[in-house]
Amino acid sequence: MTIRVKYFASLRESFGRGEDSLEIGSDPVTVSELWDRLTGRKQAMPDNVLTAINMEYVKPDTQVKDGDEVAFFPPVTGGKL
Amino acid sequence: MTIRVKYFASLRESFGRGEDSLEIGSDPVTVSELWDRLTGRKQAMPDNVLTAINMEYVKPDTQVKDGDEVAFFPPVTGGKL
Amino acid sequence: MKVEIKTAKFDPWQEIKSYQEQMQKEGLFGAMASFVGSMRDFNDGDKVTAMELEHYPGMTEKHLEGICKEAGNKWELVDVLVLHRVGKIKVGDPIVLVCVWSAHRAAAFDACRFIMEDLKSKAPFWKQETLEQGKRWVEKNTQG
Amino acid sequence: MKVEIKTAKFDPWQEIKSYQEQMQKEGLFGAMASFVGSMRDFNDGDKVTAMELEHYPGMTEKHLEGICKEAGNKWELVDVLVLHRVGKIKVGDPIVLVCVWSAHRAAAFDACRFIMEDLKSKAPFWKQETLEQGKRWVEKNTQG
Repeated sequence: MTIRVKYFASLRESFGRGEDSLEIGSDPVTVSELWDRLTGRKQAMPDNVLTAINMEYVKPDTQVKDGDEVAFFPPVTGGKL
Repeated sequence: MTIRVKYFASLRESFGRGEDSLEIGSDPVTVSELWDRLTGRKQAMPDNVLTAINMEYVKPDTQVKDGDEVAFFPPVTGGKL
Repeated sequence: MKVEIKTAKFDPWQEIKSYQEQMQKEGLFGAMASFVGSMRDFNDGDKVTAMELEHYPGMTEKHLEGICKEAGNKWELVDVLVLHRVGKIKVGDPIVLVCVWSAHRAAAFDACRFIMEDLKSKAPFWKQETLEQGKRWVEKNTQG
Repeated sequence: MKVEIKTAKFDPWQEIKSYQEQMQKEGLFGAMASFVGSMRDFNDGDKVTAMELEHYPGMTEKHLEGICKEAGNKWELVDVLVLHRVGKIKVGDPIVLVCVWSAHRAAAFDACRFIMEDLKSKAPFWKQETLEQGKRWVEKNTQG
């Protein structure tokens, strides 16, 4: 299945890119397992990383489906100073 | 002593005037006693009438002094609808 | 701090903008909360076509300045602007503007609401509504 | 209801005024509560000279529209306007505007604050501050 992945803010900087497109097998995979593949299991996903599928917040143990847009981002700090 | 009296809103309409100037003796007199004199004791001052001396809210049993501006008015209904 | 009774229609947005510009406090405040009360065309189930607001010249201003100072003692504020209409008011006209600037949002929200609640319940204003059947003095405030 | 991400500086007062005019709901609302967050020149004790705000195009708008709809379910509202800047921001620039119209003041105050709190804690925005010593991503929100 094809998964599009997006990174934002400090995560975008540490990944060195804002987006990935992944071709993965058809075995079930969760958002946090996707993180492991993307980082080569160098580090477990930090607790404060937020995750979304198709622009809706999801828990890291949610399974991804073919065609999903998965996003990883640091804690949000919007609004005003 | 000389007391200036002001009426507002529905009270101004029922008194038929917005202002009075009174010459009264030097005996101590409270705001509610002043009301009695002004109305000829026809009716006790209604509980919901608000009173002020020199533009500060006071209780009806506050004594007036020479030169005071005393005001009587209905419940306030300011702001917006 | 500015408190002003307005005898003619005012534009709340233009007033905030002008006041904020002359404050010259850019960068000091991160938050501004404002409230504008305007005239509705209904009250207590009746259609209201016009309204007249009376105040106690001198005491009203003094009272509003007191409320603003009290808010300034309770919260850390950068500035406060309060405008209030009196006289004949048409449907849709702004009646009251309360605007509070502060460093953080909680103080601005809290102080703006505090000033509005006090203004509604204690400031010497009286309103007379013109209904289709005639005029009436409003004797109680609408809740919240 | 309108939610918009702004990539250039905006004038919150002009935006409210224009939006309110096109609403054509004069007389329906008696209350309007608004909040404007703007850029301060200090944060966490450091002097901040500039800021850059990043968002997640698509998700940010969807999230903000969801917050506004939730507020509309909780309170009886006439209309809601939310604007939010992204990109390079200068000291004093408006960052966020939340504006709520309702019949009575409690709903306007409550909904405006509810939207702001959700926006601060959950909407996908990230800010990077430029200090004299360099840039830093802000990792936590200021309280209230």
